[in-house]
Amino acid sequence: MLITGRTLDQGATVEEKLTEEYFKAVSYVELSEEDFNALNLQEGDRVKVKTDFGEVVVFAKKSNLPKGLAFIPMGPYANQVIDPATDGTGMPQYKGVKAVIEKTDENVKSVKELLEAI
Amino acid sequence: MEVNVVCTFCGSVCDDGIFDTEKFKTKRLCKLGSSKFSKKERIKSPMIDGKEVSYEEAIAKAAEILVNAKRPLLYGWASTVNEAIRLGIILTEKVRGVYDQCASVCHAPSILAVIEEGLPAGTLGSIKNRADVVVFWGCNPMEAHPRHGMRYSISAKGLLVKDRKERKVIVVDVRETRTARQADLFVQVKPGYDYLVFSALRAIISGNADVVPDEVGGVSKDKLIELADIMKNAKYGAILYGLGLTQSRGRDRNVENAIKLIQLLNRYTRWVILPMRGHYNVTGAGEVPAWECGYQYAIDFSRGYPRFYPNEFSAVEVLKRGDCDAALIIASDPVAHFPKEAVKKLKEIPVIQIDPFPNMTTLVANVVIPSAIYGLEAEGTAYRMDVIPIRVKKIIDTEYWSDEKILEELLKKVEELMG
Amino acid sequence: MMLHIKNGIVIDPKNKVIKEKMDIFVKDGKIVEESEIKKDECKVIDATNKLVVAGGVDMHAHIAGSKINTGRSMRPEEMRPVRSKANKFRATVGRTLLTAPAIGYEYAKMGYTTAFEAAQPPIGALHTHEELDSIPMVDKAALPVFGNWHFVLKYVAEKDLEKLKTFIAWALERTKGYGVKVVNPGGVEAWMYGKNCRNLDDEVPGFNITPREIITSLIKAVEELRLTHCTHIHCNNLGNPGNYQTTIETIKLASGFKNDKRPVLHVTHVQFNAYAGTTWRDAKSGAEEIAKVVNKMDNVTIDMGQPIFGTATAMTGDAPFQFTLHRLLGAKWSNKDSEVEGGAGIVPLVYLPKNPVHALQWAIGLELGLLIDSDKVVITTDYPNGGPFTEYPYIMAMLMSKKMREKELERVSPYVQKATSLPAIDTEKTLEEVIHMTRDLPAKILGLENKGHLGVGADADIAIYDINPLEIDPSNDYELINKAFRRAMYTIKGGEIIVKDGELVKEVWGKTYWVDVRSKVELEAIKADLEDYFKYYSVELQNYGVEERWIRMPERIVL
Amino acid sequence: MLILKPKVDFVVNVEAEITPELATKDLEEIKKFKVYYGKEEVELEKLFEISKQGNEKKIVLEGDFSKVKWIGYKMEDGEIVVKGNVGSHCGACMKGGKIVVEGNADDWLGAEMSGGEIVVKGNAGNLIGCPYHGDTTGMTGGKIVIEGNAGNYIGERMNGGEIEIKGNAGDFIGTEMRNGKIVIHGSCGFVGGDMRGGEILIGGDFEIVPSFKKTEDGYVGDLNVKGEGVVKKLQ
Repeated sequence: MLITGRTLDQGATVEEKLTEEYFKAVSYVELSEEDFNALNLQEGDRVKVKTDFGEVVVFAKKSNLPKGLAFIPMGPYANQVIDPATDGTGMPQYKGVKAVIEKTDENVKSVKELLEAI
Repeated sequence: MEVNVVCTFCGSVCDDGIFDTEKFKTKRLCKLGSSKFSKKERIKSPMIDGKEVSYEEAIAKAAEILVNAKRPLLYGWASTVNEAIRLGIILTEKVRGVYDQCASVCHAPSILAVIEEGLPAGTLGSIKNRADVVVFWGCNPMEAHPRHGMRYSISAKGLLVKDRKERKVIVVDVRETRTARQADLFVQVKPGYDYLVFSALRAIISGNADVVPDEVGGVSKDKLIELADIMKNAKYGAILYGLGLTQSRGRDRNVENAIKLIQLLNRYTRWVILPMRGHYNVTGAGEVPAWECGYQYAIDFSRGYPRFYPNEFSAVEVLKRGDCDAALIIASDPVAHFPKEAVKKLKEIPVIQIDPFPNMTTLVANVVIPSAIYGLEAEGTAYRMDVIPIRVKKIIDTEYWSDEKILEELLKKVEELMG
Repeated sequence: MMLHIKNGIVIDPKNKVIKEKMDIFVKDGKIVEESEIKKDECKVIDATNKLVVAGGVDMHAHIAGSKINTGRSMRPEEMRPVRSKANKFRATVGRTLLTAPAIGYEYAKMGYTTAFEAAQPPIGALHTHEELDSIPMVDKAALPVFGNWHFVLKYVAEKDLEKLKTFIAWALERTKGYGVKVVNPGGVEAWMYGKNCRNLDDEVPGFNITPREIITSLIKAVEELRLTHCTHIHCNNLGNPGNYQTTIETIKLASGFKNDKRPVLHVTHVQFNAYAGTTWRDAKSGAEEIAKVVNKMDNVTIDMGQPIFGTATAMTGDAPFQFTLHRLLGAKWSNKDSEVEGGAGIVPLVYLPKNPVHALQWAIGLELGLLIDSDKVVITTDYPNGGPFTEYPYIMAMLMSKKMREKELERVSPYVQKATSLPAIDTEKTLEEVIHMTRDLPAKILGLENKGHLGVGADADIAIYDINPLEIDPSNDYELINKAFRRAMYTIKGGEIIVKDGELVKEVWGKTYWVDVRSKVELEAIKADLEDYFKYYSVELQNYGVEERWIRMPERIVL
Repeated sequence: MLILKPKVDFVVNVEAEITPELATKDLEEIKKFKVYYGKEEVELEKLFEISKQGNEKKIVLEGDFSKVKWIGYKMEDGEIVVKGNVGSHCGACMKGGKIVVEGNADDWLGAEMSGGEIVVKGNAGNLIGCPYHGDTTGMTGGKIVIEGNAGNYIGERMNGGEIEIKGNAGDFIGTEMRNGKIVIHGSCGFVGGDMRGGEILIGGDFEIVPSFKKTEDGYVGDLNVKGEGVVKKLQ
């Protein structure tokens, strides 16, 4: 289950979206220690996050999340895979999407590359 | 020289900051606030298709795009001041477009819930002075509103509740956030099950605990009863909730159910509820249109009068449904924050951007109009998350035009073109 | 611009002009002597055999600020009816709750040119002014609420009248407010503990004082400051059967005070505070008893708070009452606890003619309007609590015609027959009385010397209606009256024609009045208290309040 | 009978409040019927090919109408057949007659409807038979049948009539429902929040709010509003 949200670093760089700092602040996924280990990951490894709505390559990070939950900071990477349906409210479902996460050798795209690919 | 600064980052709108005009540095503000007032890369000049032009030329081109569109979308507004927002509404009405604001991907479900049940709220000052129980539900102020806890909620020193020791802090969330680590009680809910948890709490409080199953939304019945007891025994309680409720399964209904819980609790004691709004003036981006044209967001003027249908006139839906043929984006970055289906449409249509900083929307904009930074280079009125008006200040001079001036000129140009 | 309004039939009660054929001259926004104008440069308005009066003055309506705006936000169903599409003027929507432009336009169409926001939450003062600044056509002002503000409670408890006066002066300047409004004194503070103060002698939690002491102290302070407007009170115990006695006790608190320019106490929307009985099952009208007391006193005025059948939205600073209403109706409810200043609540409602309670409320409003002397009662609906202000013409017509009332009584619940005296009242107010009740009386209570009349020097706020006062018989021609006052033939604001034949012709922006009495006090006296107590605020003292330059057209009244 | 076909690819959505009544009008009058195309108010013939066969109170919409909204708004009788998909608010505030959508329907299908029948052969969106924002009552009569799946918010504040969904549905079925019947053959999410009365029958899996009382053949509630609504398994 994938959720997205604000973080301090994302907020502090949100007015500098074309910088390296912003890239670092939003291009990762947090996983529970258990899931992280199960995927045989090292800090800095890349993973591909796949949902019914798209896929995106991001860096993997270990965190204190409960098993089965993953978190990507709000931003362009998260938006590749969230559920765009607003179910009549106008609000897409940014939190709570079923996702499959696997280790990958593919590169993490830059913010600009991400936009070009849409 | 050190002067008072009102922070224009998050919905807390801290007004006790200090800005050193020589060192270009702030004191007292949090990491988000100090980054707001630090030197950053700016959009250098107005641009049309990447070519630098004058303000007048860019505005003329923008007016032409808006007037020629069948249904332009005018979106953003959360990080600008009320004076600019008001002009934005008048402009949208003139060009018969769609007005929508950042709440539509943030707290719009809260607005829908208020339509259903109202909002039994209090100002942050009333929470600071009176709340002996504070529940953070689906929000993480330690990261999103870093000074909130100190100034208004967790450790604020109030009139009746003197400090942290006299206040019980509860966090309800799907994960153990930084805020959860500060709490006296952390209740972990299974993602997407807040709605059921509220119904269960209401049942317990109103004396129907017997029908509540042993576990609801990943929370044990014992824990629910404990939470219900704390709530019922509070002198003055507050639920502060965030995107954990509005952006996940249940959305507006989560908030509506929370409000119904508050209504019930007020039969026994005093409780209030307040959304933790994100941008410094996302509240104004809803309040101003409410008095100018009756609704807070997702407003269509194509028939010459305002109509409100969030399922089709919120920006994400307008874009996904292909229901606009031009867009003006002000003080926000939908290209970074919208789902990719919506971004795709923005890449296809003429886009006008008004913003102090280059961002992902700049990359797709045909007309780019740089603006002054409110709170630093321009003044105006903003509403804190509890709808308290606070005047944000102009501290230093700038060559950049303010949003208010840009929109004033744009409105004039549009009126000229429309005859 | 100069105007010559020719051959109209003028009713100008303040200047004792009753149905006289006379010409009115306007120059630079003021009413002037004939000699002041140049006839050849003058625009002539032919008002032959038409009623010419001063522009209407609404002294109590909720037209701007966080309450009405929350009302709008929570009631899209109220905003859906379309009044006008965007053209030269703004698009306007709303059934009874209106957008800000619609408020200005509707007042203007009705020949009203001044409107006061009757409850401004002090910390939200800037919001109120922003909305007032978005209301075109009329002059306006706001009354900040004082009755539960901790500074007031503290100075009342300390019996420090000087500091109370100083605080009022400080607060009026900071809020750019016009006068002292009191809402359920002490009761809203009690609401912070889930309680209320329903009687004048209930204790206010935390302060060891009573509503009686708060009201008396505020009247004293306002009179010593000689404020333009008198103390303006929304009584304790509002909305509860049996409350008329609290209202009478409150009215009597004005005894002993004297002001030769205006009353010393204005009791607002009295209809909501005029119920006898013990529950809604046996509720009756208390209007007669209240009328007797008001008529006997020479220093108290009231306004009606007349309910209008149809939708309405209750919005008051009386937060505990709003919660009671929410529970009574099972309707949605917004609440606003405001720092250490007070609170408010908002609940939608609908008045149905066949509902006995609603019919009772409707009848009580009219009883008050009929039984109280015409120079002591002002026409209001307490917009939008009793309904839309756009129905003032209906109220005017009803007060003037027993026939119309009899007809209306046929469609309301028969409960009013036994619970009120309305069916038995024969009084029919005259045209000049209702003009007085909507023009110079509210202007006098507010202390607006240049409003509500047509004497030389008055503001050129003028309404011309398509009726001939010399011929019309309001008792029988009530339909004509009801129609004519809805659509002014002309509305002139500050010397400019803004409405012609009931349609808008020009958008203008009025002034915002505020009262500055700082010269009568030493602000230094409360400086330490302010600094000390502001630690319980969530904003800095230095950032509290409204500067004049943030307001579109501020008009400071210096006392 | 009146047949309409889109002439152009719509740049933005079209709002066409057409009812079968239109089919009985003179062809010239039909051509001049006003619809909204973005900010422009245009004549029907500018956007649609129009043909008329006889005076039957029936409209057939051929082609893609997924960007055309408010079809059959407030209709009282007659029939509308949509050969493809249809946009939002189809059959909203409908009082009588019949609408058949052979493709998919968008949001607000049959919102606040009080009579008549709507059949959707494909899927339907959200807010089926719901009240518009702020209104206190949703569907009060008539019948809506969805042969495919449906989205969130079905029959909110419903006070009569019937909604039948042959496939699956989303969350919030019969929220604050007071009367009427909802049948879902497949599975759905949250059911019955603040339900006061009426009946909901579900064939597949669902999640009942925890404030319902379990009975022999289902659930009764919502106790949070002292409700007596019934939610049970479709037999």
